[in-house]
Amino acid sequence: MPKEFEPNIIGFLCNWCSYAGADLAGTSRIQYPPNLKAIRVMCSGRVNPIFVINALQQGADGVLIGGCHPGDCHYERGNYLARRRMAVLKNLLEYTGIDPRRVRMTWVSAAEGKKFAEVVREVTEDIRKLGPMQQFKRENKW
Amino acid sequence: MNTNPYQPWLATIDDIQEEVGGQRAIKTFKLVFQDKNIQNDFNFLPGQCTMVSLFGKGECFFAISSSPTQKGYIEVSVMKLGKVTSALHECEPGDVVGVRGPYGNSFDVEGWQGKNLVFIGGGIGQAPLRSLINYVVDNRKEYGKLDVIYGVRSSKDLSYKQEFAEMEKRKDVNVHLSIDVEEEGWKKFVGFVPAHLLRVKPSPKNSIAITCGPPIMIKFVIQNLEQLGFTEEQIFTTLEMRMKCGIGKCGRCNIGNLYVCKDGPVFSYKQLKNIQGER
Amino acid sequence: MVDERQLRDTVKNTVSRDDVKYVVGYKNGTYGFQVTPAFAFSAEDADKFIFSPLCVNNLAVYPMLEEKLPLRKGEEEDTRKIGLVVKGCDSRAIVQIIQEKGLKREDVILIGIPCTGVIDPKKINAKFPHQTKTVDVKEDGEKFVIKVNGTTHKISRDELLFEKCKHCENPNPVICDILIGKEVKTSKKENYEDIKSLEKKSLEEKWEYWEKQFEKCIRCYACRDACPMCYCKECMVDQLSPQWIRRSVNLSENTAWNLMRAFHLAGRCIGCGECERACPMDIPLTKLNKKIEKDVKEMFDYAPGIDAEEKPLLAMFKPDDSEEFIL
Amino acid sequence: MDRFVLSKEKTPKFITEIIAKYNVFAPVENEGITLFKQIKNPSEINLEFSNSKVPPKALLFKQTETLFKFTPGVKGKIDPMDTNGGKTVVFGIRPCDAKSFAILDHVFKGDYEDPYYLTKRENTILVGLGCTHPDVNCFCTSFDDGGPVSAEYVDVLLTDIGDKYFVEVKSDKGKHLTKTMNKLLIPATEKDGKKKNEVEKKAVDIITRHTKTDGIVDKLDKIFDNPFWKNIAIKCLGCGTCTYLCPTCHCFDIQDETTMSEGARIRVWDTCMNPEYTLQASGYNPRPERMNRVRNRVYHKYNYYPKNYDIIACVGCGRCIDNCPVNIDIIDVVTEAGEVKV
Repeated sequence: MPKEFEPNIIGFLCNWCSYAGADLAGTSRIQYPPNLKAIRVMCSGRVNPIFVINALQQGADGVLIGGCHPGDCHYERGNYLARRRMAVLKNLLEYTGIDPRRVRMTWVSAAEGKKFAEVVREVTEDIRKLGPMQQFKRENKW
Repeated sequence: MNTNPYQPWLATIDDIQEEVGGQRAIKTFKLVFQDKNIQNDFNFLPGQCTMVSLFGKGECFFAISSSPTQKGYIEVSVMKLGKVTSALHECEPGDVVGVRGPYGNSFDVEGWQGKNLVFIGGGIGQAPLRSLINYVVDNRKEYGKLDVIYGVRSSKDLSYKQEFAEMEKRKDVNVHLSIDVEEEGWKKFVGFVPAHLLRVKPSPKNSIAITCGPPIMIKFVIQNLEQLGFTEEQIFTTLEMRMKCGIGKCGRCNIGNLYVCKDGPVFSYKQLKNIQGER
Repeated sequence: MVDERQLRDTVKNTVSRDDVKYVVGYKNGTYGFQVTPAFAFSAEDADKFIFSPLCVNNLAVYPMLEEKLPLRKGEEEDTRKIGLVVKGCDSRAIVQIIQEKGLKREDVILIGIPCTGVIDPKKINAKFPHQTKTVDVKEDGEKFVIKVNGTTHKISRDELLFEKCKHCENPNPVICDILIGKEVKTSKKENYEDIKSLEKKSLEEKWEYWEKQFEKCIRCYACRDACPMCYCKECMVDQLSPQWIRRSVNLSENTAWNLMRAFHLAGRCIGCGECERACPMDIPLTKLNKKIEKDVKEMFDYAPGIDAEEKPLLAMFKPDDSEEFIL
Repeated sequence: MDRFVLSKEKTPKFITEIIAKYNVFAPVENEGITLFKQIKNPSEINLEFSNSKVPPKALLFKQTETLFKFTPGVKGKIDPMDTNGGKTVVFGIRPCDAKSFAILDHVFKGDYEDPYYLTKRENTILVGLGCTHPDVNCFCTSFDDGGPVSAEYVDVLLTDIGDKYFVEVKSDKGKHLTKTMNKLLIPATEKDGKKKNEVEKKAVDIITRHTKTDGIVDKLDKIFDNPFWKNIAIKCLGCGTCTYLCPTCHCFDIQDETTMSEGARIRVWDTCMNPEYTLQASGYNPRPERMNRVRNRVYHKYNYYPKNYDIIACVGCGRCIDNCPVNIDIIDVVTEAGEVKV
C-alpha cells in the first residue's frame, strides 16, 4: 500500500496579522492540520512571486500567503500590492497548467485564530485532493 | 593520485590565523590533507596556486602563502569578499574542505639564486610573496641581499605580524613596512607603496623585483622600478582573475592567448608588455 | 511608405546637434532580409539609414545598454541625448521606461515612424530561402513587393506580417519629437485569439504544451537581453546568494525562469516580441506575455507604455481590486 | 579509406543495426527546430536539415554535467561520478560539427585531461552526413581543411548521391562499426565515386559567402586597440546566443547545488558575453564593456586559439550569424578586420 499523501504547504504569514492569528490559534488550542509550515514575513507585500515558484520547485505542494485585511496593513498598502501580484501570478500558473488552487491567499487578523485554523484546514484538504505537485518540482538527480 | 582534475582531495583545517579584522578581514588557513600520500606528493613551488572548495558553497583559487620548505601542510590567506570566502571565514579548525592543485607556474627560485631580491607587496597581495620570502629566508645563503617592502592601509591591516616581527630581528633581511595614512604610534614610513619604494631605493644591479598587490599599485610600482633602473626582465608580478576550473579549460581568466591559471600567475613585466589582452 | 530621404535628413539634423551623442536607426544587414541597428555619430553616417517593413528590432533597448563606466580623473559624464528611430511599439517601451524612471524624457530624442507592420523574418526566410545578397522590400498598398533574383513578387501583407502586428492598436508612436510622414489610421483591435484558445484547454493539456516548450530552453537569456524592459542592474537569475534559480538546465529551473521572466514583465511588456524573435529555441514567449497583458487589461483596466505619468501597475492598487480568490 | 554504397531502401536497416549495439543520437525534428536526440527507431530521424539548432557538441560536452556528488557542509565527503556514458554513435553529424570535436579535443586534452568529455569522445563514433544543401550562412570552405562533404573529421561519411548513399569509412572506429554490415554495404564503383565528386563540387559551389582567413592571426595582433571593435560591438545586446550555439565554444561555469543532505558540483555552459563572466569578487571587471567581450569572442576563435593550438576555432557553420538578433556577422567581421588599415 502506498503511504497516504500528506500535503506539504508553505505559509508566508505577515508578522502583524496572519502570523499573530496563527499564534492565537495555537494558544487557544484550536486544532488545525500540521501540514502548513509557516514562514514569517514582515508583510504579505514582501512575498516575491519567486518565493512561491521556488517553494513549489523545492517540494511544496501548495503555498498559502496570509496578510492583514484590506485597510489594516501595518505598512498601509503592502497587502493591496500583494493582492494584485498574486492575482496575476495565479492566472499565469493556471495558463501554464499548474493548478491555481496550489497558491492561496487569505486575510487573517491577529484576532482570527479560528479563521486561520479553518483556512489551513480548507487549503490542506484542497491540496490533498490535488495530489503532489509534480510539474516542475526539482528532481535533484545529479 | 586521482586522475580527475576537477575532483578535490579532502583536507582538514588545522589552524586558523586571524590576520586582519574588519570589513575586508583576512584569515590564514592551515590545511592538512587527510590522505598522507597526497600530502607528501603535493609538491609545489612559491607562486603556485590551489583551488580550495567548501562543499555546497563553491570553489576559489588562492595563492599558496606558505613556503614549500614548511612540510606537512599548506596555507592560504583569504580575504573575505564573495560567497565562498565569506563561508570560509565562518569555518573552524577541524572543518573539512576540498583542495586541488597545485596549479600554475612559479617564481624562478633556482634561476634567481645569487641575486638580490626586492619584494614589493600591498595588502592581500603579500600572500604569494610570503611563500617566496619564507622560501628564500629558509635557503638564505643561496640568495643575495633581501629587501621586503610591504604596505597596508593602516597598522590594523598588517598581515603576518608575528613573522614580520621575527624577520625584522634578522640582520640579513631588510624589512620596510608602511601604512597609507598617518597614525599615532607608527614610527615607520607613511605613504603609498610606490613612494616607499623610491625612498628605499633598491639597486637594480644583479637584482630581481617581485611585486603583487592591487592593479593600481602594481602599475605605479613598475613605473618607479623602471625609474630606478630596473629593466623589464628584472620585474615580476603575479596576477589574479576570476577563475572556475584552474586548469585552462573554463575560459574566463585569459589575457590574450594565455590563461592566468595555467600559464601564470607569475609573469615578467616583459611578458606582460607583449601580450595584448584585458587584465 | 516611409520617406527615407526625410528620415535621413532628420537623422542628420539630430545628430548634428551639440546635445546629441548619436542616433540609432536601421540599415541594411549583411545578407538576405536582414536589417541591422545602425549608429550615426556624424551626419554622413545617416546616409545609410533606411526604414522598410524589415525593420523589426526594437531600438529602445540601446539607451538601456549604455555602459556607465567609472569616470577617470578629470573626465566628465557624457550626458548628451541619444536619438532613436521608433515605431509605435518601440515608443511604448520608452514611455514605460520613463514611467519607471529608468530614463528621463530629456535623455532621448525620438524620431517617430508611423508603422504599418513589420515582416516576420522567419516567415520571409522560409518563403525565400538562401538569399545571400541583401534584398529590398517595399510596400504597395496591401501587398509587399519583394525583388528576388530578378523576379518581383507581390505578396499579401497577412502572409508575412509579424503576428504581433496583425492586431497592433498603436501603430503610431505614442510619444515622439519628430514624426516622419503622416500618422497611419488603424481600426485594428487585439483579440487575443491565440491566448483564448490555449486558455480553454485543460490544465493537463496546457502543461503538456508548455512542458515541451520549456524543455527546449537553453537558458541563454537572449529573451532578457533583447528586451528593452529587462534593464535591471543585476538580474535575479544572475544572483548567487540567494540563488533562486539554479544554473543547471532542466525542466524545473527552466520553468521557474520562464515564469519569472514573464511575471517581471507583468504590466510592463509592451508586446514588441523581441524576446521571441531573439529566442534561438523558438519558444513562443509572446504567448506568455500576451496572456498577462490580457489579464491585466481585464482585471485592472491597465495597458502599459501609454502614459508616462501613470504609476506602474504593480506599484499601485485600487481598494476595490478584485479579490474573489482570497479566502 | 574504404568506399561503399548503401541503398536508400536499406538505410533504415543500417540504422537499426547500429541502434541494436549503440546509443544512437540523430537529428530529430522537435517543436519546430532540429536537435540531436537519442533515437530508438530510424523513422524518428530527419535528415532533411541543414544544421541542428544546438550543435552536437552538447552530446559530448553537455550543457549541464555533474562533476561529482558530495555531502554538503564542513564535514564533506566526495562521491565520484562514473564518466562512462556507454558506446555511442552520432548519426547524421555534419562535417563542420564533426570538425568542432577535433578543435575541442585540444582544450579538453593537454596537461589536465577532462575525463567527462574525453571518455565520451573515446566511446563515440561519428557517422557523418555530407552537407549537400549548405545554408545561406555556411562558410566552411573558408578554412584550410574540411568542407561540406569532407570525411576528414568523421569515422564514416554518408553522402546522398541520388538513390543511394556513398559511404566512406575513414577510421578504425568506422571500420569496427561497419565490418558486420557487408550485406548492406556494397563496394563502390568508379561511377559512384565520380557521382560523389559531382555532388561535392555542387555543394561547394552553393556556398557563396566566404571570409578571408589568410594571415588573420597576425592581422588581429595589430588591431587589438583599433576603434573598429567598438563599432562592431556597439549594437551587440550581449545575449550570448552566438556562444551557446557555437560548436567550438567551450567555456563553462562551475557551481555547487545542494539540498539539506545531498549536493553536487556541476558545470554548465557559460558565455563570455555576460559581464558577470569575468567580474571579480572585489567588483573589478577586466572586461567591463561589450566591446571587450565581443572582441574576446572573435579573438578567442581567430587569434588566441590558433596561437595555442594551430587551428582556427571556427568551423563555418553559420549558427552565430543565423541566430544573432542584431545581425553581427562573423563573416563580415573577420573580413573587415582583415581590411582595417594599421
